[in-house]
Amino acid sequence: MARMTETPPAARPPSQPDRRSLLRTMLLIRRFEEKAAEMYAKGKIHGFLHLYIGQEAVATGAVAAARPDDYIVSHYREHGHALARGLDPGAVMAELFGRSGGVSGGRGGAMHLFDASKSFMGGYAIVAGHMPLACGLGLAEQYKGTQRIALNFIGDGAVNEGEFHESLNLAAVWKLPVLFICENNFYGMGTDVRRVSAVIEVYKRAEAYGIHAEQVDGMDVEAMYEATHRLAERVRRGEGPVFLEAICYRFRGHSMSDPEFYRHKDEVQRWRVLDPIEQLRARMFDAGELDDARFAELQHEADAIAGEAVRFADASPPPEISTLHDFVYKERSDA
Amino acid sequence: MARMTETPPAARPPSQPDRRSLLRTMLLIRRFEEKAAEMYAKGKIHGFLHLYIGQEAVATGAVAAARPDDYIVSHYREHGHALARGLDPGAVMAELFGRSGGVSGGRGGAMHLFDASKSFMGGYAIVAGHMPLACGLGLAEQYKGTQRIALNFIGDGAVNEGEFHESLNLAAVWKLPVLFICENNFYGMGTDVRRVSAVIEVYKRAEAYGIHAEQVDGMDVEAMYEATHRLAERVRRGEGPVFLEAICYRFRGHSMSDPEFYRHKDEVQRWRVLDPIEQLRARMFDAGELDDARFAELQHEADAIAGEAVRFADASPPPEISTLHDFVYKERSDA
Amino acid sequence: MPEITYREAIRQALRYQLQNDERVFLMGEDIGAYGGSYAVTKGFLDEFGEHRVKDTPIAESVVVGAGIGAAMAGLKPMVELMTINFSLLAIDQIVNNASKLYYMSNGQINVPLVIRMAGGAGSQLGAQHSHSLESWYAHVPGIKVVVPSTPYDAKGLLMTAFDDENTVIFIEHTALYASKGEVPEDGYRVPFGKLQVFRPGADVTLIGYSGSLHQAFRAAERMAQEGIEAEVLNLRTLRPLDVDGILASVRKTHRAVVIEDDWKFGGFAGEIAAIIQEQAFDDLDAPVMRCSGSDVPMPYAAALEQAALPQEDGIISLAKRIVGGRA
Amino acid sequence: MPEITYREAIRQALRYQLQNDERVFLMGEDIGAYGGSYAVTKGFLDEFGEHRVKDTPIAESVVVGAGIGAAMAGLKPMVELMTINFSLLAIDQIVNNASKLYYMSNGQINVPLVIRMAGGAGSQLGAQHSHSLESWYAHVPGIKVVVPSTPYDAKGLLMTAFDDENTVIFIEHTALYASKGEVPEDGYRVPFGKLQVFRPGADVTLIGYSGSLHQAFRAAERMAQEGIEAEVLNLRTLRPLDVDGILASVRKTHRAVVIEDDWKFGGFAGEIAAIIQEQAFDDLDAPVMRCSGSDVPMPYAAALEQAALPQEDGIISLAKRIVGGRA
Ligand SMILES: Cc1ncc(C[n+]2csc(CCOP(=O)(O)OP(=O)(O)O)c2C)c(N)n1
Ligand SMILES: Cc1ncc(C[n+]2csc(CCOP(=O)(O)OP(=O)(O)O)c2C)c(N)n1
Ligand SMILES: [Mg+2]
Ligand SMILES: [Mg+2]
Repeated sequence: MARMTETPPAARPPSQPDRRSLLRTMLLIRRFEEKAAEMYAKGKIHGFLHLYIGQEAVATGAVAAARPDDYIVSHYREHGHALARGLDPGAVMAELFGRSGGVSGGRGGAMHLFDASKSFMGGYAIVAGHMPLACGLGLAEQYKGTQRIALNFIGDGAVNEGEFHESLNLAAVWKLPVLFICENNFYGMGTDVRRVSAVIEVYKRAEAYGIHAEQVDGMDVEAMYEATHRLAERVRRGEGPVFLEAICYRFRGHSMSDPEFYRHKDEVQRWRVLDPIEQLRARMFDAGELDDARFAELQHEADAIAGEAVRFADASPPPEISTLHDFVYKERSDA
Repeated sequence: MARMTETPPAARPPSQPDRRSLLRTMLLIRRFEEKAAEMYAKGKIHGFLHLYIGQEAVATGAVAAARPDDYIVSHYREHGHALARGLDPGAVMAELFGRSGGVSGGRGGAMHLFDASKSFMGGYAIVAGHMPLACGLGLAEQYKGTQRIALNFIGDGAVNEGEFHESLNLAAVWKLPVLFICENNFYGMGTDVRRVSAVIEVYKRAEAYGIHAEQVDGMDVEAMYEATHRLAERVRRGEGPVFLEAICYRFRGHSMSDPEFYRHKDEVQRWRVLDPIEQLRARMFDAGELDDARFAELQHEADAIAGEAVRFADASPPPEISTLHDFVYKERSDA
Repeated sequence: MPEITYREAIRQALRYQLQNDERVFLMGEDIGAYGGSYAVTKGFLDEFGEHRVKDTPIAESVVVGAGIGAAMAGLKPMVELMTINFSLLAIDQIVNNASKLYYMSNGQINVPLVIRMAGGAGSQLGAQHSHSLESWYAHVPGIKVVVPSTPYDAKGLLMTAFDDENTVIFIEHTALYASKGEVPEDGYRVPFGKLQVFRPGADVTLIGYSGSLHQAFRAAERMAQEGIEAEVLNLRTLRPLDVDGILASVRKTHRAVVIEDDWKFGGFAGEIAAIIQEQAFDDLDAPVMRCSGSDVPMPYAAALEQAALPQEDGIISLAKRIVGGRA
Repeated sequence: MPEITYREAIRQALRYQLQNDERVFLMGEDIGAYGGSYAVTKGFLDEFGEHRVKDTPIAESVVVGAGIGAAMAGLKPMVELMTINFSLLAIDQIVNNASKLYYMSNGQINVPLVIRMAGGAGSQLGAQHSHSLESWYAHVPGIKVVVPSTPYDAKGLLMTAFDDENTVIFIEHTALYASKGEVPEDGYRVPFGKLQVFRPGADVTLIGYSGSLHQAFRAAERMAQEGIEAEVLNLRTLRPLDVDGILASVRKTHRAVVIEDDWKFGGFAGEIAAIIQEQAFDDLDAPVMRCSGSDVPMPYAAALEQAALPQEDGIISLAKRIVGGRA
């Protein structure tokens, strides 16, 4: 009979985060996104581009605290999660450019980054439409009896979709190993969460399914790390899904074409004070773990990687037209 | 400018129910459904037939307590709601037979009874798919500034559908005048609610949206009346939607083709003791409001109406084939 | 070869898969304790246990989506959607995820998922429960659409569906579950994209699938009594479609009628007609005709419903019209 | 007559309706505070207030369903679904409720609802955001499908949509919002089911709608330089479809090419081809050709995306093939 293949368990992340590494990742995401914005303005990137600037702590802390083979299933604002998972920045940028060297060969685009070899199971553009997939990935690992879990990133806008409800209920009833992480940045496009959600503490909505739920400061990367580490282990123990609401804020518009009529500059300013990179930097300064020179060096490093990513992307050829019909159907290898 | 038309407010139901009238309605529903089952066995009715036997108190109490122009939006197990609202039994039976004299002209069938003149806005066959419509009807009345509300009957199986979630959230956020009545008969087809719902007290799921929710004994028609009367007025006052969970039980299979593998005869027997008709009968006997002779008379009356309904249905001609293409599109009357 | 029902043929394929491939599991509404709304999975819960046979909440979107996710992780799930009507609630998952993942991921992730559902009309289930939307699914690149019309096809095509590396929409016909036919006991396969010449003939090609195949066949037998020999094609799969097989028949008969339960306007028969005239224009002696369902929501009343569905008489009169003076 | 954009034309119709009919209100995701994802309703919230312009949660099914319910109660709601891609999440409401209520209720209840959505591809939005599924909606009896291609049509057809007693699926093209044309200031109507001869010609009929009309027109202009005069038809509505108008043109030119962004297999062009050969077989000198989108999920990369969409060169080469030795 056809049997399932086993994979060895992945390394466990340490219970205490490596601050330097967190800082490095956040700086990379920030710099990468700034570059992406520049490239969009230059006409190198088209379509919708949703920047992660401001929310770096969420992806960085959460992904670092997960095991490297835990699945990640993200939405369209997924560059941060991809970089945090260690996808090659050049290949990510090349995807934004729509080039053959992109993580999805240029076929996916900014909203559809994939790297199955790193268990990065994709960015998805239908709000909440990826939640059922995360349930299914979790179900598969439960079925196989492995230790792998799925991390499912969603926005606050997703919580009113039917699929949110169906997914949370199924995950709860079947005790699926899924850690839902809701990045509550207070807006779904231009819509304030308070105007469209009956209950605005998002984590309380998960509690309604009997799911263990917590809220965390998503501007604090170490808090994100701690919460994710602890909750991921809980999920791994088979106690069912967990829901983590990360309070955060996007400093830029919803996408590059957002006129931002719906919020005041002041509000953005107030949140900028909580910049996650700045918070960690200050903490490391205070603890004597970092100084100006070393910080400048890290910044320079991020700069260099982002710059290199752009160069790589620019040099990468567009996909051949002759490949248009490739990958519509998969042929059986053993047939 | 095109203006909305006003309708005079409908009569208010009394705060105390008329027991005799409730009993009469329940007996009619019971007898009607028994006749329908007979007619199904005789091949007069086809398709899916979902009997309401056992649940009579829910429709009877709720509909009697509502105003006659409050909308009713029901699922496919809607014969009881239709009869309670006063739809002509003959026309309802004719619909089950698929005859031109049916409430929907024979085009709708058992799952799609309609009588717009009585604000009976239909039975629907897609689980939870009618909830958004109830929200919309409520929205329209809120928009027009009337006192009308919508009563939306759903089953326990509907609570895990995405549309349940979307509807409850929208109703809560917009404070829509909708009274959701969930007939929790413990099974969605053959699936025990406990096996598929994360939280099994259905009314608690509504509370998660900040909606006022209660549970009521759906086998007790007076309790149903009281709860609906009180809650409908609350909804009418503009305080937002309310959710009422009616605990009840269906004595027959899900539909006529249900082999009932999933439940024990004993369980059905235990519930039969709580027969809603028997409960009210006993209460009225105790209070000296009814005796054997009068009860027999009422039974006979129900019998006669059900029998007459069958005769009417049988005599009603099938719709003309030439009408096949009627009512696909409505033409403008004033164009 | 034993004669079994279409229902039993499907059961055999499912049981074979459950017994022979531990990556296979089934999930769906009422497939366990209830035994399946069309009794296809009756007894499976007892035989294979909850691990392999999962009753789900009534929540089509997450049920299909979880099937997709499990397939992404290397399993071979079979999701039963009860009926095609409810698939509308999961259609975003099918169209946006199942059909596109292999392409969007540049070939990294595929979705070997089998989605079974019962379609068709004719049992007075009313407008919301009588859809034949196979044309919609057949329109979507990245998925395959299978429409068995006999017990033999049902088992053999379902076996092939489990071999496939892509998502397969497997549409059974409610009116066929009790129909009987010879079915081998082993795990044979019926390939996708190869039609069957169900009845040879030289005068006109009748193209059917699922329920409509049998109407086409009965119409052909009746016409034979009048000396018109119709060739009846059983499509088996709509996507991939055996275009060569269709053209070969039409090149012989020079005439075709396509029969389907679905609404005519924008239905699959139109696609077949378009292809035939596009690729075999000079071989056609008459237009390709369509004997489809009427363009109305399905009425409940028996007589109206029958009037809304294609019937043998209609097939015959269309066929005769294009066969010309012959009859 | 003033020249305004397609976007502005739609705005004018909506504003006209809001000003002149108090039964009309708008609801949808981000139509208020954000101003509409394609800026169609910009400023409306301020102008008409929350009573008339409602921002909704991201919950397509209840948004459409609530629109249906409100229409059942005698109002005239306009639901904006942002894009056709998200309509998949509301498709059950459209197919099972909006399209069937009038029929199922035996004419007691109708659903005068306008559902607007942006469709089409070409701006590198990727596979999940680039659908052209108008053929699906056109397949459903009980609803109407409108596909404006010019500012004049956009306003006039939208005005007519609000007059209609049935649900109208109004599909705008993302690539056309900024296109300009002359539009009267009054509340004129463009009727449903009457195509426009956009460019007269006698050699071949090019059939387009929405975005593809403009490709057809440009192709026609290029062909004219080579002496081939193509007649270009602007369909305006797919359901009702102006079959007579199409046949009249084909009876003159004896040849047709249908152009659409959508996937070819099972797309709307197939229906048109099927109808033409069915009803005008003897008038055709060549098969009806289809210049449709490629049968692939829409790729993101610019060059691939363009290759997946119909192009003028493709139209011209198909047209020339059937016009024959002429070029
Ligand atoms: C089903 C669906 N409806 C609407 C959209 C359009 N849309 C794209 S992003 C978005 C807002 C989502 O907000 P949120 O979930 O809070 O995520 P954020 O953008 O804040 O990260 C909307 C409405 C969509 N992509 N999918
Ligand atoms: C969306 C959808 N999925 C599945 C079905 C099939 N189905 C019909 S009734 C039913 C069970 C519903 O149970 P419940 O809501 O508890 O109502 P009850 O039958 O107990 O009155 C199911 C699954 C359906 N009609 N619609
Ligand atoms: Mg947000
Ligand atoms: Mg129930």
